[in-house]
Amino acid sequence: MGAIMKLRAIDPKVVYLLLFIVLAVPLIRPIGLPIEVSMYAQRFYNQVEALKPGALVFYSLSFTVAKTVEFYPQMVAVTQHLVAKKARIVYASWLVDNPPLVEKLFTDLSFEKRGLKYGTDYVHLGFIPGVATGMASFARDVHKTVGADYGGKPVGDLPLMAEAKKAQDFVLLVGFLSINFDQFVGQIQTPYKLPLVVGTDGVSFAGMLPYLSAGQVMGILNSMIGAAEYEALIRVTGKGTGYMDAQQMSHFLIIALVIVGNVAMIMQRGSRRESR
Amino acid sequence: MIEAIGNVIAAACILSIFSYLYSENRAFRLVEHLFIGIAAGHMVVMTIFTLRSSLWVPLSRGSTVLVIPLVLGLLLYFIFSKKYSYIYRLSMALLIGVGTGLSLRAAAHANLAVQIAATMTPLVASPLDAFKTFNNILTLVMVVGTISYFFFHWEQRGILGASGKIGRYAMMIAFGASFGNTVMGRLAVLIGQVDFLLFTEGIYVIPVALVCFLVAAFYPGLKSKKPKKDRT
Amino acid sequence: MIASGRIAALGILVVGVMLIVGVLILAKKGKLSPKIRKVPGLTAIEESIGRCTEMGRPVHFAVGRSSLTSPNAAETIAGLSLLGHVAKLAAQYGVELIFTNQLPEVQPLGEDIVQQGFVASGKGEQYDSKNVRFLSSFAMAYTSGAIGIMHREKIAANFMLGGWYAESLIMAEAGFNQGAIQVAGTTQFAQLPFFITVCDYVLIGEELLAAAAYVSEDQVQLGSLVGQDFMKLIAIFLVLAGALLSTVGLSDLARLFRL
Amino acid sequence: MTSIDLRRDIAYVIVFIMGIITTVEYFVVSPGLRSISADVQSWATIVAAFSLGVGSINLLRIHGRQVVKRGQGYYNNAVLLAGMCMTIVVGLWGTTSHPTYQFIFFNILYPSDTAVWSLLGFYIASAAVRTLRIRTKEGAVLLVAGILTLIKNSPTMGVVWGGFSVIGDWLLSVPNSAAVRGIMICSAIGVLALGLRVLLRQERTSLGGR
Repeated sequence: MGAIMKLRAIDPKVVYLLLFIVLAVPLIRPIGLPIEVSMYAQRFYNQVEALKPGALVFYSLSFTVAKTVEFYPQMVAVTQHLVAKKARIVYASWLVDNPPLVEKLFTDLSFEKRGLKYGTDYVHLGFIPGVATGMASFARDVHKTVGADYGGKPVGDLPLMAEAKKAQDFVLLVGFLSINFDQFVGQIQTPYKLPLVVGTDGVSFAGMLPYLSAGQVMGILNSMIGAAEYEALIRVTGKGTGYMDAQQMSHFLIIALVIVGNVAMIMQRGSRRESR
Repeated sequence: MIEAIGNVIAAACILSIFSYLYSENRAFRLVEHLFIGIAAGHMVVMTIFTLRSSLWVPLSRGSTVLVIPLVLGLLLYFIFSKKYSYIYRLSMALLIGVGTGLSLRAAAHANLAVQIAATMTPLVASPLDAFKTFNNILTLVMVVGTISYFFFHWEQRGILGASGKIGRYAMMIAFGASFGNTVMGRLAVLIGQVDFLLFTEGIYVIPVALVCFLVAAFYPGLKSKKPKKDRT
Repeated sequence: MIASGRIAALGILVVGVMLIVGVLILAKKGKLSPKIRKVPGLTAIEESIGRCTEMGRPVHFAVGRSSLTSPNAAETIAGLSLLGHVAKLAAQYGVELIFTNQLPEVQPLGEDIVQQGFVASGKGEQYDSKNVRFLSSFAMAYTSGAIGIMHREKIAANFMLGGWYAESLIMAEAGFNQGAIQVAGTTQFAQLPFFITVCDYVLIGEELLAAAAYVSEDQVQLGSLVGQDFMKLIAIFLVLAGALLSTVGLSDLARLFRL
Repeated sequence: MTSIDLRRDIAYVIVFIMGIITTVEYFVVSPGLRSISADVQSWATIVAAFSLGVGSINLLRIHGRQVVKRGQGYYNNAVLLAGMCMTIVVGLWGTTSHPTYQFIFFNILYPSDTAVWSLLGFYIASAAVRTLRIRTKEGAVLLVAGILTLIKNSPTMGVVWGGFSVIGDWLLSVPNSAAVRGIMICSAIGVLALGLRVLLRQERTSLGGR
């Protein structure tokens, strides 16, 4: 009985410690808890899966640094899939915050070791200013809008860019967008009727659903869940799975502790009544 | 190299702040002050840039009306005068007036007209759907219940009392659901931080912090002299 | 010309203004004797200040993060009115009042209001400007500073009344760990669950906005609360009538509200 | 009514006029009024920006005094002042894209900011464990709703039983939105009355009156 009495008032410090452990363990060694893949992620996957080898994909980013946790695992999973499908990718960002993250993606996925050649298999254009106006002019004429790539090389010198001159040259738009999402749809997707798949954060997800039913967006990844779902689809255990495992384990911990606390409280009440 | 140093500093800041969970201590206090200082500097820089673009540049290009906010902004500093401190109220009056106006219009439109209109939907769902109809009726009852919880003047008895009680329960369900739903977003940020601590150079700070913590815990005499966790 | 889409809102505003102004006039003439129900959170304010006196520990007050230039300004104004009330009581009881602040535009007001509160209690000379502390307009820097102060100053009562956002739970937990009596209030729905579970007393939405009138014990201000009750009655009537009418196929009232 | 006190009355006249302009402009179509109101609002933002100076002076006074007095833990106050001055100097001379500024921003400001945010993760867990208790009927309702939404947000539980997400969604879309709407309507009524009390000079504390 004594132990249960103690459980009634669990020391918050114990809760903090347990939470830290429960978060850290799945991050170090992801468990891969089973998850139901949502229709949104499945549709995203189908678009990429249908790509023919050598397809030109436009991959752009627009979210603040603080959202990196929610976006980066999605980016890693999707890029792996694109590379496996032998797509040729043009990377760009609509926000100054994002280009360093694209460079990190190249090193984390060791593009060079995989034999991917810069200039023919992929290109990084860096930050394109102007949001809506920048997007519109990019869609009209890529070479006029972007003179040089992220490293400062003239765009004309890159063989891949010879084929990417306007929005219609791309077969798929992949966007990791939270802010500027509606501008992107308005300036690039809708005018040129290109298929668009989007990875986004938890806050923006609900707001994008109407675009999905309107057919402007073909698939959506929702925050960490989306990344974990995508990893399940491409059968990879990555950061998204680890994050989602950590998330779920902490949910289970909280639920378990709440139940234990209540059971202990009720039992104590009962024993008090008996002793009377 | 610079990135590694940055990561170590960042991890030290993070751990010092986390140490507040155990108890307020010197490491937390130091980072707290550093954080406030840098944040204050950052806000000053941002504010100066804002004032430059929204006040100084248009003023120098001939928008002379902007002399009014310039003067009102400077009048605020009369708060430091003992004799004329009331003058600052002229500037605050502008803010309070505008704030009240903005609140009034948002309350009347977004929070009253739109919300009342949203409740005025047919109760019976068409095509006939028992579950949707039930939901519609329940929503209406709960909205009315919640409103009647807030009566100040009339006593909460009879119908009003019963309705208010429904309102209380509706609010409790809502608070519970909202609580449960927020957990996910809050943990996401924490997961990002734990990930950072474990997978960057920041990991070297963890043992240092642990040693400091143990030293502080087992030699209470040192407690008042040494911080519990390493300093930045 | 009235802006389309805002006609119904204007109608509501006009009705509300007429009701409240009418009630205020009646109250001023002494023709209204409002009997206002007890709001536990508000009666608790004085009790907890009394407790601080016994323990010889300070009171902490904060108004949150709703800027005076935003549509949420009302809750900050309500919080500031309560700050005046608390300052008067603190001066009467001889308790140290610490006001921490994260809105720059509130800083001059805060200094003025606290000082006036002390003057009103006849203890103007005891006012110390170092207890009206601007910490940061960077939300989390403010929060770290506030929880640090709450711990170091060993506060015995914590009032968080105004516009609260993510920092609500951090500060409420810090206050709880200090063993302080906590009274919190906001109209921000997302934060109410945390206040409800962690704090001792909570002013939910309208209760916070009405609080200053309530504690003023001024018949005219209390009268306006009766006006608010009439408005709620109208709202209930409209909601019920609108739903029932559109159920039987008459959606005119609903359409009226979308004008 | 007491005798006219210009020091206060002018302020209240300003409050009234500004309040009326901002409110009325929203409801009527009048380009003239709209542009006046837009001006007034941007003035308010500018004046609010000036008030940061008042706050900064407060910071400098409190912490400067501690450093000069060599009060307990004065080095913390010194760190605060040094951090503040350094950031201002680097920010104004080298702009915010200066590498030093970026270093400070990304390695001190940003991690500290998210670290305080993360405290929420710990606190939300401990608050749930401590407060979600079946002490009263209302507490039980809150507990059940909380646990069910928590389960709803764990996709693995959805694999166990699909009903969890249905219940969770129902809780959020029916009772939750009904209560939110009720609270919103009442708060709006409260704002209306408070606003009028302020504009009509009934509630005076907020402008430093007695």
